[in-house]
Amino acid sequence: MQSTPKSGENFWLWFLKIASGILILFILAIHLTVNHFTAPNGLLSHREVVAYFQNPLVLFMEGLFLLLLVIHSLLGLRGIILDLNPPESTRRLIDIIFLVVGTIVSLYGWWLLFAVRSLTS
Amino acid sequence: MSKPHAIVIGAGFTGTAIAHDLALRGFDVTVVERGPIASGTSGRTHGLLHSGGRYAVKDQESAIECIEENVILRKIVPEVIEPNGGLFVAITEDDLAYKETFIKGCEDCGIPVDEITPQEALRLEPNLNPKLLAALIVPDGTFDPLRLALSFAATAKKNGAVFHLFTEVVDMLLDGQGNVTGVKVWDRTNNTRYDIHSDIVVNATGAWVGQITKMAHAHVPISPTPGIMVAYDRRLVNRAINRLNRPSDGDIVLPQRRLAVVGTTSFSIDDVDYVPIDRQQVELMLQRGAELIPAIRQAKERGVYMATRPLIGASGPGRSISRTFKAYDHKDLDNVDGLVTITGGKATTCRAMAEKTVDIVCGKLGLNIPCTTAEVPLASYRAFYD
Amino acid sequence: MKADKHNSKGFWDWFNPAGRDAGGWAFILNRLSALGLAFYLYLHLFVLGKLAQGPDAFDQFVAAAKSPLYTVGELLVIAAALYHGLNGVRLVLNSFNIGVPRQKQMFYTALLLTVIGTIIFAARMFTAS
Amino acid sequence: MWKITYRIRRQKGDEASHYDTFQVEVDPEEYVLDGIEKIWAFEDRSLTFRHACHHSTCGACGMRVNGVEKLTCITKIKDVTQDGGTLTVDPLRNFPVVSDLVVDLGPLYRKMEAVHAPPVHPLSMTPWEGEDIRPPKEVPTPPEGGEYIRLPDCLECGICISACPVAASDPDYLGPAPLAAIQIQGLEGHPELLALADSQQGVWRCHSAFECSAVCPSSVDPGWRIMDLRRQVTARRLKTIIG
Repeated sequence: MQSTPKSGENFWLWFLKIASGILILFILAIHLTVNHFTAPNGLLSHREVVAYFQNPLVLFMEGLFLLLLVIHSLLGLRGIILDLNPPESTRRLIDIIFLVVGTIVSLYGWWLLFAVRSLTS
Repeated sequence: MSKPHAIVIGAGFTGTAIAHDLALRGFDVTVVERGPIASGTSGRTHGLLHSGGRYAVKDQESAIECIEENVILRKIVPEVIEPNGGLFVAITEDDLAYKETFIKGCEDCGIPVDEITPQEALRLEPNLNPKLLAALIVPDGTFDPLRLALSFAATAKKNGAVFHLFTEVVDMLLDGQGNVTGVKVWDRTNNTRYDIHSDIVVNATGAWVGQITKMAHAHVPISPTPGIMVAYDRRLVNRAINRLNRPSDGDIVLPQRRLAVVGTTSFSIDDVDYVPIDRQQVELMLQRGAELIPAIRQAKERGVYMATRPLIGASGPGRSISRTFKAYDHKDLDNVDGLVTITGGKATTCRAMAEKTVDIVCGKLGLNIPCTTAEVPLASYRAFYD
Repeated sequence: MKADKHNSKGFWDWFNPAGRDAGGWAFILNRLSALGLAFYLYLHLFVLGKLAQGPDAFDQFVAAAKSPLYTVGELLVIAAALYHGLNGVRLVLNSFNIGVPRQKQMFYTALLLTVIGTIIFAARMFTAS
Repeated sequence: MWKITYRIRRQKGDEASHYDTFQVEVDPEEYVLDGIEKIWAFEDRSLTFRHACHHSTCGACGMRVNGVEKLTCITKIKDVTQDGGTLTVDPLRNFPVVSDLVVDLGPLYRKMEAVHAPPVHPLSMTPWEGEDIRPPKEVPTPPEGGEYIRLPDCLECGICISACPVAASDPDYLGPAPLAAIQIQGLEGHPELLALADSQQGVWRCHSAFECSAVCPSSVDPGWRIMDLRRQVTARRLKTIIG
């Protein structure tokens, strides 16, 4: 037992996980309402989806939603991996991989949002 | 001369205290114990750190040992002791009549004793029987049985002693003349058997000493005398509560963490390894305990256990046998060299028992090394697992 | 008295229900739903890539997704998300030391709401179109 | 008297573990540990198990009875089986097995030492639990002055660690009893405890299964204490940004 605490997970990361979780719940509520209740049969055709994204508010909301989901899922996965007590070096590697993956996925998602938005037919 | 090697059989209070003393005096120490630490009588003790008051009238030798050791243990191992003192409480006129004899006995033995009013006693211990007639304060205390033994063991280990737990002595190693030169053991953790040689073997197996001495064709006079204890699920008192009278059944109530423990009885048995619980005695503890602390009747039984005292001497009524201890050199007793047996005594006096035993060991080996255990603070019980 | 082999199955013990109380089940379900949802999230993003490939690719996919198998899968995601979210609320409250002595009741509530919510969604999805 | 079957997990040295069964006659009022001791005394002397005080003040006899962590010295046989029934006894989880039912509690003791868990403390420091018990309002003082000293509730029995799913995969996680010991001491004036609580092996690793509180034999309620510790750390950390 080392008496010096291991760094790597502290209050701020945990708080980010909790906060992103709560925000996801809010946005998910809107997302679900819009997808399954407002649109009569849900957003089921390409045309409908593209139309939906013309609203800048929607664009912002979905972009934020994506970011929060990526943060929450990667922090959660990281927590699960930490439960397996990986060596310090592995943990650092995972931190880097997750940072890279998170960035790429977020950029790809945002690019997708704008790409779809511009596909007006 | 290289370090003398001593084997200690038994890791109860006496065995661990002897290991600690031997290690301090420069011995190579090997402790063999057939179970875990303090799994016999030691673990199952009531946990009363005696002021000596209990024996101050009929057994003053034990009483004086107790008060001396009480002071020393408080100093060297404070982290396993609740040093809250004890009350001797008179409930009946008969109890009250015993008061002067008791105070006289305490004064004879050097035990500080103070009388307080029943009102004051009730302020200190609101759960006392409100009908109490008198209350005396003595420096009793309570201790955690396992951790007391662990503290001695941890300190011994720090000073080089080696502990073989779950390792049972199955026979003695004897030289041609019938003298003990070591032990044959069975390690129950991996089912292996091997020999350990030594300059001296110390038999500190308490109520089980007879099983060991038999292997060496030696003997000691002892009477295994069990008593029952019942734990209730509420901490009803903060100090040791004793009935102010001659020692009898169920006349002590002690706090232990969140519990109150009532004890005890005294009877004879044949098989020391398994003492079944007698529900009548459980009932008796409740009845007698409630005379001191009526709220025990509202508490729930949490645990019941038996502990077997190793009393010195041939069979007799348990309460009449002295609680003092005795160390035997089997050279003198049975003309068997290399074996020393210690038995009798109380948990409170375990350090003194060790001192006396190691004095004999040193004497036998022609060593003149003074005992320092009365001054050396013990290591944390947690260090045993380092 | 020393030994070094840790007496556990590590990873598998997370999901071992033996001797578990309500809170243990809450944990097992939370962890399973977490892993499931994380997998779904990245799969979902990949599938949505079809949006950028134009109307045909996407509409073809949506047509394929009308099969009952997809619906059941979607329902599973909804149930997992409901449970993970509702239990998440419980964990957030507990983490600020709110309602810890009633954590079991909170778990049962989360479970009940998940079941009700899933049934409502199932009814809508199977009766729709 | 009841006739019951004990099914006991055995393991010596490096060999694989297996179960041995023993038929025993017991008084249903007896405790599970009494039955194990009886098996050792009359059936199989090679059986190893930890025990000392036999009344739940030492914490030595923690085992799993029918899969659930129990102090066997206070678990009545009649509460966990019936006449003719079977009792399965396993060693604690998440500790190294020394032999049979004996585990090495060393890792726990070292963690308790690392968080300076006090071996004795004043009566007024008696922890209050959940929302039920508060510390005594008037703490009686002995005539010599000072305060009554008592042993803490936590027996360091390892039962909470055995039940914890996170401890199952991470031996370095501080775990319920040590985190509870931090909470009982409080963070005020203990920066080293704050650092340990707010670290990778600290409170954030808890995934709120509350199994520790479900099995704790001594009402320590570690799950509640870990949550309270989180609240305390959260308050402190948020205060630093508010100023």
